[in-house]
Amino acid sequence: MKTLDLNVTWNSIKRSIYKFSRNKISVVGFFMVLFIIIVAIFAPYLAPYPKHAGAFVDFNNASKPPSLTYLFGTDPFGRDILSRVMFAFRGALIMGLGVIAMIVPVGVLVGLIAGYYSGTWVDTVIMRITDVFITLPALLLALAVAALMQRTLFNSMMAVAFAWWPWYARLTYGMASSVRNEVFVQDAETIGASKTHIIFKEILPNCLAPIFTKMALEVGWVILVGATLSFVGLGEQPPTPALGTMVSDGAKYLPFQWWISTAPALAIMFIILAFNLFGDGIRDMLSTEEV
Amino acid sequence: MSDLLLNIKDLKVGYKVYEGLLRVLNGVNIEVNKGERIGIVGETGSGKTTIAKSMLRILPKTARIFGGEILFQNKDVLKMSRSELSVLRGQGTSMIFQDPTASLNPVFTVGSIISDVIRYSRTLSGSRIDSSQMKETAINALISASLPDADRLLANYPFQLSGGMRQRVCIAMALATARDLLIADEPTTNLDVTIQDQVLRLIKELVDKKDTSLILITHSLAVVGEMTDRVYVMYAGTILEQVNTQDLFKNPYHPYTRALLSCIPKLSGGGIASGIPGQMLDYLNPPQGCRFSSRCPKVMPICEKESPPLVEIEPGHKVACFLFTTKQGA
Amino acid sequence: MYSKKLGKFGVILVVSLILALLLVSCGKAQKTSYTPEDYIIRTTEDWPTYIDPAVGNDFSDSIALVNLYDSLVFPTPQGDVNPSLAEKWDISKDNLTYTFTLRQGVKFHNGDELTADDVEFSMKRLLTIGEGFAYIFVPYVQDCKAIDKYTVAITLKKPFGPFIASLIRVYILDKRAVMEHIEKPGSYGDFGDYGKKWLLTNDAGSGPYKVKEMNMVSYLLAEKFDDYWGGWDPDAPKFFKESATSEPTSEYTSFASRELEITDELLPLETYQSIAKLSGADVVTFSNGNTFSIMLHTKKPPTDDIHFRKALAYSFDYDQVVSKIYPGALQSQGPVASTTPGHDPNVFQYHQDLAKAKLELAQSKYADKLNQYPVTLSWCAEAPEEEKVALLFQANVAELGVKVEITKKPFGQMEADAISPETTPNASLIFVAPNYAEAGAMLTARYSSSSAGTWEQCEWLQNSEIDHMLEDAASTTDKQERFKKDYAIQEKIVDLCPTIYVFDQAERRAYQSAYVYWLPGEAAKSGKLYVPIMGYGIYVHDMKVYPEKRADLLSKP
Amino acid sequence: MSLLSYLAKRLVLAIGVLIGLSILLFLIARVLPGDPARIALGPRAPEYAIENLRKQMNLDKPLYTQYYLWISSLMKGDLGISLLSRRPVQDDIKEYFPATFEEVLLAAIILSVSGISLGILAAKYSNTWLDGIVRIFAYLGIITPAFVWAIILLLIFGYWIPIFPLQGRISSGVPLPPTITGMLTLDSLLTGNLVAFWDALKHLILPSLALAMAPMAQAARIMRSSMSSDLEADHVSAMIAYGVPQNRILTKYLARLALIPTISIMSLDIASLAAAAFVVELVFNFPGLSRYGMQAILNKDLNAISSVLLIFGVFFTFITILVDLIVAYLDPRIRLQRRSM
Repeated sequence: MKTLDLNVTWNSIKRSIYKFSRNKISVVGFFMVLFIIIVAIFAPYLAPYPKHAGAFVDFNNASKPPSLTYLFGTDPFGRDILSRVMFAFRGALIMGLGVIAMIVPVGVLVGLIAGYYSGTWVDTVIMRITDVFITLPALLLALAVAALMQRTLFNSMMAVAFAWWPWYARLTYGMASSVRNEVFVQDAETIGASKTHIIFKEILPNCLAPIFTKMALEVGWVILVGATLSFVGLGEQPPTPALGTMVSDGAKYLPFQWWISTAPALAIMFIILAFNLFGDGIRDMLSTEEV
Repeated sequence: MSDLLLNIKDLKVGYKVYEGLLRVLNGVNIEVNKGERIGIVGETGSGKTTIAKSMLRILPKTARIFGGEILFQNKDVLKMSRSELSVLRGQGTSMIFQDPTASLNPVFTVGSIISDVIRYSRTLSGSRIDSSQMKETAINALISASLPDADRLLANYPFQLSGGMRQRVCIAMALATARDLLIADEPTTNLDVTIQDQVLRLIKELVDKKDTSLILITHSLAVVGEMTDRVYVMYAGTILEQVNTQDLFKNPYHPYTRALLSCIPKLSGGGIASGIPGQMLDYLNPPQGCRFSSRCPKVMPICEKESPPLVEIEPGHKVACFLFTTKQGA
Repeated sequence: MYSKKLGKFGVILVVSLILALLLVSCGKAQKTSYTPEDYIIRTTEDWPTYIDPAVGNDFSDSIALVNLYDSLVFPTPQGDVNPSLAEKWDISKDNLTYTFTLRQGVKFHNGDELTADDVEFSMKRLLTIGEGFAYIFVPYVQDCKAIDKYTVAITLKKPFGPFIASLIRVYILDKRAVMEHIEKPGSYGDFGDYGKKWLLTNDAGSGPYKVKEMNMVSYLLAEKFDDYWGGWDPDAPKFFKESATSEPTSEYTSFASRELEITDELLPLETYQSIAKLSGADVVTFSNGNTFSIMLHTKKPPTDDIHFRKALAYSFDYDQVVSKIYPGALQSQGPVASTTPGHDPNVFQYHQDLAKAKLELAQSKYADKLNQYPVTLSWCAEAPEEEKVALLFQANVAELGVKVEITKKPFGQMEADAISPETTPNASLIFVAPNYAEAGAMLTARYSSSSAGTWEQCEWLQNSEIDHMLEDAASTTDKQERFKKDYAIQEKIVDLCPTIYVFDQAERRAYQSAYVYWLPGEAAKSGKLYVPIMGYGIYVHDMKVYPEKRADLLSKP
Repeated sequence: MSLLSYLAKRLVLAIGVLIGLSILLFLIARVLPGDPARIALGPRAPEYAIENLRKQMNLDKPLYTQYYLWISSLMKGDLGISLLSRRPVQDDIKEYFPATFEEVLLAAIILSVSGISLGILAAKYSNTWLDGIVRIFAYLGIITPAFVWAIILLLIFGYWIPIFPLQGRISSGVPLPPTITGMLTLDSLLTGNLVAFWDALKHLILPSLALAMAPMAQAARIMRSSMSSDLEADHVSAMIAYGVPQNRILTKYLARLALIPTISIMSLDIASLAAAAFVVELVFNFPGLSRYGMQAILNKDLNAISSVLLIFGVFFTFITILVDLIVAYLDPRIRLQRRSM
């Protein structure tokens, strides 16, 4: 699996890129993701009315339908929806990537330990704990936890992370516990390699592929859950734009001011789509299936 | 000639892969007469299975047929309509696969699989068949494949049977749907050595009884020796020699065939290549010349330039090698 | 290698899927004649609703209570009261004893006759449980005794001027019915749970309507009480349904499909405007004595600094609110609605003036460290329009460099936060309704130390001087005297600027004027002054409904 | 080991997990700031009443005692008082669970039936327009949040083609069936009250549909992919070689195989259904347990929160076991090998 021969690695990279690009759709996904990231980072420069994402109201331009001045129209506060959606990408991205960044280390570490000690009481205890978390769908647990905390983006991220980490623990555990019995691990042990060496140098590298795949595939879901939280008002608080909040607020003005909730709803779908396609690509790329 | 059953003319098949097109079959010619048993010998990867699958049009999606024709009873299989195909598969030809485990759907009982097979083969000949008959026919089919207490077997799932039994089930089904030609693709490779013989003998006697032609695909010359009348020696998707079985052992011409024979003592089911220096060629960019040239002990300059035609040297004995064609290189 | 044309199987499947949908969509029961269920008034309010007279005290509770129960007196739209269960009453010289003579032959929903015992029981129950409107009476009421079957005496600890007016909030329960359903053990000793559990979903009243179904999460369905002592108009509604308010979209659609007679007052302006376009629908606004204000926490930095508070008050753009967000409303002048008796017409009124605001801010002790002291603000999730005010406020004070952190909260949550000074935010957007039509009601509820820790006072003013003035005023029985004192209080409070007084609510509701007769609606349309006190706007007994006209509306596209 | 003892083992494990869940939920609920008793009785309640309630709710005792008392009264079926409805939580649950249950049930039916058939269709006509449509639908389904579906349906069937009611479980005026199971549709069927049945069903359709959309798409996708991945398996080529028509192979042999992964994933989907219901019931103002739970969450109604989540925990645990049994039924390798073990 792990090799240092440069041109082999270079080859494998080329190969991976081919695997990824073989499916044109995932290439599209890649560019969509890229687009989202760029918009999020440069929102202040790209957005037509950056001010509208902050403390700003202009009731004289409230609820204007899409026009050249306001491409996606304005909301009941007279704020440009396009600009707000662009800024909302930030929250969405932070949610998606942030949560993944929080849970993967935790989940993977726990999984590794459980996997290393598979068959012992450590394994049992850890895995039962994850079972407990998993009996409830992540969204439910996240809702409950988020409700207890101050309503901020970070807290809702914490809530999602709290509900989500066990899935990584289980995935890693699955891999680790099987790798653990591989010959090369046994050997490493017999020649007296340290626990940490075995866990991180021997086992971990062989678990990475599925973990990365899962990460890539799940960013979208995390964002979805985040959007749901903010839909019920448990996320980022106004005036900072959050897509879920924008949809739920906009929904009040349907069907007449349809544009208020349409744009953010489409934005959510766009983001999730982007990350799904991208994730599929990553999956193909890391799959061991021969081409 | 009237008794010619199958005639494969200049068949070219390749596989699409990441690096490009694997040109596997490079103009293969095979003839099978009614009731004749021929063998196709070659190392694993020489394209034997590809030939078999092309004959039934069950090649994987990545396969590309870019030339030649497969005349079965003078009809080109490659041009057949759906209905013609189903007749071909349901009644004319059938095939026994390498791996009996993989070739039986794991979640259905032997009974339901085999009776489906029989039902459709019957409906082709227009004869409806009711369940009681069906059971009977199924049981008979199994018994004919000399399987013990067949009626209990019907209720079993494939994974409850031994490898040998699975292969027998497959054989039973294959014969139930093959009147004219049976293709056996390394039917014994995945079986326990002890029962390989039984299975082979079973195939042989069944074929004889029903006077069905047989194409036996294998890498083992021993098997060919005892099972077939005529042999095609294949290397890297080309036929190098075509000869009656007796002559094969008496006076083989082609250096490759010789090499094969020289390995027989070492031969033990496994790959022949072990005995021959050099390795299988790369199908991506095969040499324009003779495909064996890279490994040929007697290689000549011309061999790298042109690919030798298959010429009849003695009656019924064809060889594709410049050593024996009149056209000698300087 | 597979067939490319769509075979039987596929077609059948697709078709059957479509069929399945159609099947469900049809099967609508067609109406020929009108069943009693067609004579119904449906309205929505924020939820939950408590129909226990000793528990409920908010807008939706009051609507239910006034229709299910009777009180000794009944409020007039002009802010007076008429006799109701009490035919007449005498007040002792010392203004401490009130003796009521009850109307005879009033029947409870279960047929029992309403007697003095029930009044005594109801008052005592209210005081003991101490929830709901009890806080109005706890400080004053000494005792309540049945003298004979139809006479009851209430004695006060100290004079309470608006006592009669306040009695509209004492709803009379059937003692027998309640005692039958008490559960022991409960928090109230011999009285067990005082029937609290039973009264959550049942009523023991004598009002024009009786509970048919009470679903705690979504609706109250009440049925006409035929033996109502007040008598009935032939066209009066036979049913009354109060449901939890929901997505404005579905509010609109159910109104458009005439499955909602009177909307709630919480919809976004845009929705009212689109409803107004429907045929046979009218959107009316009428003052109801409620005020909407931004309550400033006077004990929590930075709003504990009076100059800071004044700076906020000066920076706020009141005109935007009354012109754009709540058109039809009037900017408030002090804590009391201008339509409420006892409102001080001369009290100071803030207007946006950034210059003054900056001056005030400069004097405040937070002037130079605004960033360390953001202003936390909560608004009520059930009233979507409040968000506009919140954001306007945020934008306005941003010009001073003051940062505002806005949080949307369900009303229940705001109530909970109001309980302690720590959890109360710097600023809270809240509608307050006077519980009876007098300035005193509003002032006490809003600023007496006793009300600190309730959602009605997120200011935590706790000013003993004001407490005294309030008590003094309350105990003054002469109306004019009392009002003078109320004026003084209003001046004093506005001077402390604990609150940004935004506007006197113009209660906006849409109703099916084509087939529903509804007094406040008619009054509003004819421009008459009509101030229904909290809950009494939806007094179904006085409404009329005409199913055939509804049918007409539905029949035409 | 027989299927029964396997089931027994699963149940024991499940109970263990549920106990763990109860602890987790108890802790979550107790992290709440603020004094529940005070919140319960309202700000103006006299101090003594509050003291009483605090005692009633055991808030004066240390955490572990509280947990012990909570769990033991929970065993007795007493889940404590809801701060929101101000009555025992179990009463609320009795009232609202059936609603959510029938809603989720309908959703599950919709999603499995149409999801699987769509998957088969897509595989059967792979790379035709039909496959294309199914694929697009699948993607739409997956990327569209349940609450967006809810709103879309609200618009389509509530506003443009108003054929479905948008609120509640049953229209006023429709005679209610007697409560047998609490599920209006079932009860009205049992009592032969067709009017009520139609009405209740129509109230269910939209919420259930909104719930079913995403997982339906998911199921279709898995079904299709696992079927087409098997297309080139030896046993398929074999069946073809033996002259069995492709339709037959597809709809019988492949479908059966593909059902196994699809259904085992469906258990997760059904769990996610009830989670999505938390938002959907809010949109449709559907008086179900999820809406109750959502309000509990938004209003920090601690007893209600922990009870509702616990109920759902139990619900999902048993769904998973049920699904495992179905899979075992579909897959003889699991079923029989277990027996032979």
